[in-house]
Amino acid sequence: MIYFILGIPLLLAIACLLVKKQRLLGILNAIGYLAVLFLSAILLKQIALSGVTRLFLGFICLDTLSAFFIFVIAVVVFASALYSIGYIKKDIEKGIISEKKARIYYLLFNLFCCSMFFVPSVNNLGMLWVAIEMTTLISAFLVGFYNKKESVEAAWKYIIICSVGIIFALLGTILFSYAFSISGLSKSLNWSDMVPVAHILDKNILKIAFIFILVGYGTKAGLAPMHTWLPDAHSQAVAPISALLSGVLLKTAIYAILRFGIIIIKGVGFAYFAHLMILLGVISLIVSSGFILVQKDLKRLLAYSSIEHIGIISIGFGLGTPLACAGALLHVFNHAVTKSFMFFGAGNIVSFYRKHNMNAIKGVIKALPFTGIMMLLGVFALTGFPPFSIFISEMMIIVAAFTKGSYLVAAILLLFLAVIFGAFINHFGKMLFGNLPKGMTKTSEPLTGKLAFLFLGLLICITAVALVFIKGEWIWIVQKLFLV
Amino acid sequence: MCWGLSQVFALFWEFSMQSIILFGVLVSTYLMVIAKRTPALIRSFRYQSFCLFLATVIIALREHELDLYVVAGLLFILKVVFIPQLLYRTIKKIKASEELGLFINPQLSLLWALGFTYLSWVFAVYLIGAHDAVQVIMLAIAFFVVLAGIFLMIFRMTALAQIIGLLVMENGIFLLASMVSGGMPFFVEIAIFFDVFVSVLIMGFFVYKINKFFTHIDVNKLSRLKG
Amino acid sequence: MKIILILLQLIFFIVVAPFLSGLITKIKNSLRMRKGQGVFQPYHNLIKLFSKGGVVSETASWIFKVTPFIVVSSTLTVALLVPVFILSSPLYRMGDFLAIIFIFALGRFFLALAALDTGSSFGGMGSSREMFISSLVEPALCLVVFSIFLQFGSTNISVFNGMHPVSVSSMVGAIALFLVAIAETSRIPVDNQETHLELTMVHEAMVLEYSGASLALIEIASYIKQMTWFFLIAQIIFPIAAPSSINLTGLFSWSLWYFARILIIVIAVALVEVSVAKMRLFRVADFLGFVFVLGVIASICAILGI
Amino acid sequence: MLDFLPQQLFLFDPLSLFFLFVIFIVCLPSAIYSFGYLKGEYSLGKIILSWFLLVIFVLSMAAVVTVGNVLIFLVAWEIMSLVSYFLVVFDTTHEKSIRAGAIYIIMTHIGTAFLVAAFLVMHKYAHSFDFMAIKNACLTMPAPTKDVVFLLLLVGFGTKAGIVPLHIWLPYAHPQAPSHISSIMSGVMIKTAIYGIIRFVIFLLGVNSSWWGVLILILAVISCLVGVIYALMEHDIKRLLAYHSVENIGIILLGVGLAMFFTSLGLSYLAVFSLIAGLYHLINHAIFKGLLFLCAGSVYKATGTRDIEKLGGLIKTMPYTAAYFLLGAMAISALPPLNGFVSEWLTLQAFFLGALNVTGGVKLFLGICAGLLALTSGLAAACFVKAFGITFLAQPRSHYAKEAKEVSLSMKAGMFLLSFLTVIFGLAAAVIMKLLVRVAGAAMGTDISKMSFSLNNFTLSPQVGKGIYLSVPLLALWLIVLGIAGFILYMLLGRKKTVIYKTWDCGYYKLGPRNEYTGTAFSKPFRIAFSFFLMPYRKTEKVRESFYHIKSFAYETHTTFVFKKYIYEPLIALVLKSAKFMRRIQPGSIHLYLAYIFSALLLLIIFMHKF
Repeated sequence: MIYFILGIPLLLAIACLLVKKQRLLGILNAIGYLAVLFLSAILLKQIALSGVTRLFLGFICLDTLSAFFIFVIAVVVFASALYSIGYIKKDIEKGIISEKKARIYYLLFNLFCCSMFFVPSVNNLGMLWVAIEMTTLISAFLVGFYNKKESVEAAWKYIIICSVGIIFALLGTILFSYAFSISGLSKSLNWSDMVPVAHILDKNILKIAFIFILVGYGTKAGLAPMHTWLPDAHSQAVAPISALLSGVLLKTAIYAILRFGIIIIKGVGFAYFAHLMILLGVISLIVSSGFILVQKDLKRLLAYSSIEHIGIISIGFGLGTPLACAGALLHVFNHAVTKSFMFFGAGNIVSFYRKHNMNAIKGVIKALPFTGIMMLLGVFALTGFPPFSIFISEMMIIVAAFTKGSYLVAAILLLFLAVIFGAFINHFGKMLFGNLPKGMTKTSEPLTGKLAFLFLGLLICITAVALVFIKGEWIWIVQKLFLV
Repeated sequence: MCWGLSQVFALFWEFSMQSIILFGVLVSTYLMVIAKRTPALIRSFRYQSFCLFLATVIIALREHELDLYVVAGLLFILKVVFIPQLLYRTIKKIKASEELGLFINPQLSLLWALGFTYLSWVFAVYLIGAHDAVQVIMLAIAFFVVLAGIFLMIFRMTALAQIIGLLVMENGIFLLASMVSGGMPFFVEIAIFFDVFVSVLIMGFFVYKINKFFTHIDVNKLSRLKG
Repeated sequence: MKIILILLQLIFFIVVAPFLSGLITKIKNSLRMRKGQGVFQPYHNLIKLFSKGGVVSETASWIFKVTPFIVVSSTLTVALLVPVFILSSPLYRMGDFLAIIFIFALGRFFLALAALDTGSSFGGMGSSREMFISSLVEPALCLVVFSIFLQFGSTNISVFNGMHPVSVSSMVGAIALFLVAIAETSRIPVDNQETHLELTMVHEAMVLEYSGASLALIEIASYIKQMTWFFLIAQIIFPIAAPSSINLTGLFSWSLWYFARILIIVIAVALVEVSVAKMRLFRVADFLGFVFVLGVIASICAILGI
Repeated sequence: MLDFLPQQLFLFDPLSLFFLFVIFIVCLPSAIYSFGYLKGEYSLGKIILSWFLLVIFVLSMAAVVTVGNVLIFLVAWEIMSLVSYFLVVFDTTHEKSIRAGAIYIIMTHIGTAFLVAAFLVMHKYAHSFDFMAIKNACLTMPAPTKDVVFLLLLVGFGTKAGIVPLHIWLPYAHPQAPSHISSIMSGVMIKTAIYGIIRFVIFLLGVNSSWWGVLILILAVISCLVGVIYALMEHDIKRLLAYHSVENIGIILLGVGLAMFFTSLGLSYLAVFSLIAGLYHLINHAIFKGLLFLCAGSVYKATGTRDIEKLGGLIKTMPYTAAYFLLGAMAISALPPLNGFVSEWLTLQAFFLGALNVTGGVKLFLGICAGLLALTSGLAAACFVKAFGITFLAQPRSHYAKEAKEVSLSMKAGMFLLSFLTVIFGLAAAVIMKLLVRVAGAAMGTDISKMSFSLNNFTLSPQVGKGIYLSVPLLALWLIVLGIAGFILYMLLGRKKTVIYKTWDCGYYKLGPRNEYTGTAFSKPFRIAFSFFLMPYRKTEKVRESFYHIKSFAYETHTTFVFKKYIYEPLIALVLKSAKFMRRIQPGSIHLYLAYIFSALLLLIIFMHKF
């Protein structure tokens, strides 16, 4: 199962070298990732039932958490593969990129996805680090894909800042292994070996190590104040890649943090983990809200909202009651889906108006009716309105905050969510409605793009309904992950 | 008797060697911190990497592990030979000024470096306690190298300086890994090397691009994306 | 029996009301050392108006035409709520003092509309000012009613009819009510019935476009309104019991006092009219504010039970 | 734990049914009306869309008043807000409606945030989201917590209801929606907030201290006055009506607040009576405000403008609409024998009877509240004399009004239904009271078997033994009889001949529309009398030809919106300012960014032991 999930992207990557026609490539991609999606769904089901499974002489180790993250990645990757077809075609028609460049795009796309799939599946924390660094290196090209001053700058910032962060993470990892080795156990970096013995490891070293981890992977996850690369990269990347970046790349970093977090919770105790996570989460929430309020660039706006949601997620994990963690995990999924949904929309809008500046964008609903309507719904979904799914996960987190008695956090959450909502309505109201600028006319949108929208939109709505029923299982899974 | 002597001698030799090597690392790092021009920086980076190589070899001799030899070899090839060469070539290619572009002048940088040294010393002591002096020294120097790397990245303007800073940090971590936990698992080690290699290539590529689009590699001037 | 009483009361109001108005004018004139018109002048006016044909503005709509009837009916309805002959009004279950406020408002509402209907700027001015004054009258009136209610525990007029001790609060309340009546019956210092100078007129400006029989109806209505107010005030400050003895003298003395108290109020109105000058419109606001304060004082007295 | 699947999904009690009824009687006529209204305004697709939204809107409101679980309530509540937002921005091309929609949805969302907080505090004690569980838990809730929850709920629902100073969204949002939607929003949607207050504060939380009621009374009085005064100044007819919604919400809340006050004093009889008064005014307001908005919509459809200064003389071209509007205006100005009169009378009586049963200064407080209520109704009457007179009477002031046509049948039908109800709810007061007693009893959870507020089916009598009666049918009868009597008098005595002639013009021979009194002129006395609050200012501009001769003279007068200017705008400015300041931390220098990371790391390590 997992072999296929890791293999298919590689095969597709190889295909990119062989196949000449980019259109065919796109379709191949879509089909391949559809398969991956199914496989990952089955995998999730299996793992959820069977528990931890080791494969390939313990190199790969899957538990429910990793299976879940694989599933999330699969969903978003499929959607953006679908979306890429139409998008790249449009770019080629507009003469922004050449056929050859398109093939490079698909090659990088697949490598990127492959590396992301590796992150949750490897067992060795060192390899985890390598995989995440790989995602950075590959996606750097995709960020700098359009050879413009801005995109090169963004790519540079992205690669440098993330590498530095990641190096701290490596330092942390080494400290972990050090703690592991001085505790007199055989040398190993597998989390599956570390978790059981976490309680006998040296607390001080663990604490410091976790700070390194948090700062390191936090940089990658876009937690303030290490978030600075994020808006640049997201705003400059190719639209489907922006979706991937903020949809799942950040989540892989979160996954890494969780992996160490579990060890910390068992080794040092919960409070330490909780306080750090909540602190960073709250900072991210506040900072992002400030930037969202006065943002002028559409894609940057969405990027900052990703920071906000990452903040919410980390607050959720920080609260740490089963409910909160369940909420946070759901939020990982919901945000991945919704945000990539929004980025697709943003991609369409930007490629139609040829500019990011929101003041110059008017009357989207008139110009691109489908995208416009979708975006309108998407805004409310993203800002946590029922009946969309984010509402439920946010609700879970807030409820958990209240029941846990941490009113301050809850108040901050409510306040800043309201502020951010206001900002979003303000920005998007001006963009979506109103009359078209002069000399622009209604245009058609590629079918595949629409399909991608519908797929995600469906997920947004279905999850909301499905959660109503499977919530119990969620809690159960979370308990299996954190509390046992 | 004489057997005992040889043992003692060996031990002494090893430790002194090790401390000498560590001293070399320290010195080369200081050289980097006060370097004003890119070639000087690269040169001292080469020294540092070479010291690391020696250190690894010693550990390999002590532990008699094959993969450590391999690691040492890779280290030599990559960081002592290949990467510095690559960086030299880049400088020549892009014909940018060899100035590093200092935010703070060497004297001040030196002070910072001293501060960092102390910091890392304190940190090391905190981490493993003062009972094992050699360990503490190693740890302290490793941390110091990392700090020096981030220092370079923050306080030097050009893109190349940042690449080197990154590599320095990596060196520091390598030192840490090899000293503290007797090196990573082998394949991780390899993977990391590969990773470093790739990242340097990519960064080099982007340095070219920056030079192409901005006609300089002063990343401090890259501030079109803000807010 | 009841229906006869009602008819009697209606006729009584319709017949007597103009007389009171004439009386006031007469008294005013004699106070001003003038000969002036006779007491029955209002009747002559009414007859004249009825006998004249009417002129209706071409811009006017049906609102203009129905208004006189609505005004008359509203005032007469109020008249029916006031006990006159016997100590409880024939229709005491129809409404109470609070209802009276709203019923008067009905007539006023339509009068104001009719004034706007003709499209003359006089009408607009009149209705604007009228609504302004009346909207400020209402709270004062409401508070007066409140003070009365606190004394008698009911807003039904028939309850505080009949003999009752005159407390401080009822005196203050009566004064307040008197001032309200002055405002409501458009008399000096709030308004002036005798002028047709556009700067000062309020009520007259509203009815400026009316003529003939419809004007007559409106006149009657205003007479009746005024009389109603007098009776209400009289009830509060000059309570009167049922005639003690049915013999002639007793009945005579009773009815003497019965009308005398109305007369007193009439004289008071006349005195006020001759002794003060008309206010500017925006001073009226202060005036009615003062009445409101009087109402508050009355309530406070009632709360203190004095 | 969080339960999405509640044990008790619905809660049907008389209160819910009452509100369902309110929703029904307003939404049905509006739906009928919309057939005619939408035709020609929008394309077919948009019309269908609007009907679709309308259905969801109505369903969500129905859900809000019937669900028995806080979370479901929240969901329904948010869906309601969402759909109404879509309906507000229905004319997507108008800048104004987009702005209005933004203000509306943001305000309501902030309100919702408060609601969420309140609900979750309740949930913390109840460990469940079901109403009944919460009700039980609230019995044991400590008093300070109750106070906090009450305040949160008040802000939350108050935002939706539009109590001053949370009302600012209302005059923007209501006029921008299509008229049948405005009538539903103003007639019903804001009432759901009242439902929320009754359901959550009175029914679930339980009133435990008397300052709650007093606070609500004070807010309500302020809302009444502010609403009506702003309405007087307004000359956009739909905004005028929207401000009147603020006023009437105030009157409704007077009833509710009194009910809470009396409950805390243990005067259950009076509590029920006041709540009835409130509920009665609620349904009345739903009816006549719905009617008025529909009429305003007809005027807008017929003339294409909402500015009453441009209208006039419509009573001749659109007699039906005029008649319906007149009925609505009479009802809202509390003129007998229509429904508004009854409920205001009841509210006043509630104040009076209450004053008998409390002691000392509170008596006076209640009395003054009653006085201010009377002032409000007086001002409302003035305002509607203006609204009706300027819009429908005299000569047309512009071409908009000249070529107006009477509206289509379905619109007339919609208006007719509601105007019919205004009359019925006036005349059948006693009967309706009998029904409302049950509702109020259920809401307060008091035993109402011995309570009766009416003598028979025609006569109201708030409290037995006080001899206070009001018989609306009798009143109506006598009004009609005496009117006819007057007519007979007129016929008998008067000469029949009446001449139709020009309005008297003091010899100024060309009296035209420009000589008529305008709405602004009409409200001038009020503007001056309340200038301390309205802070009016004028802009004049003369264009002189020579020193002596002025070619043209422009004069406009405005009033300052106190709350907007002194509360909201500074607040928003502050937020944006701080956000802009925050923006500076990201100037685009990669070195700085790296420094951030490094310093974050150092700080965390230094303060490690704090965590």
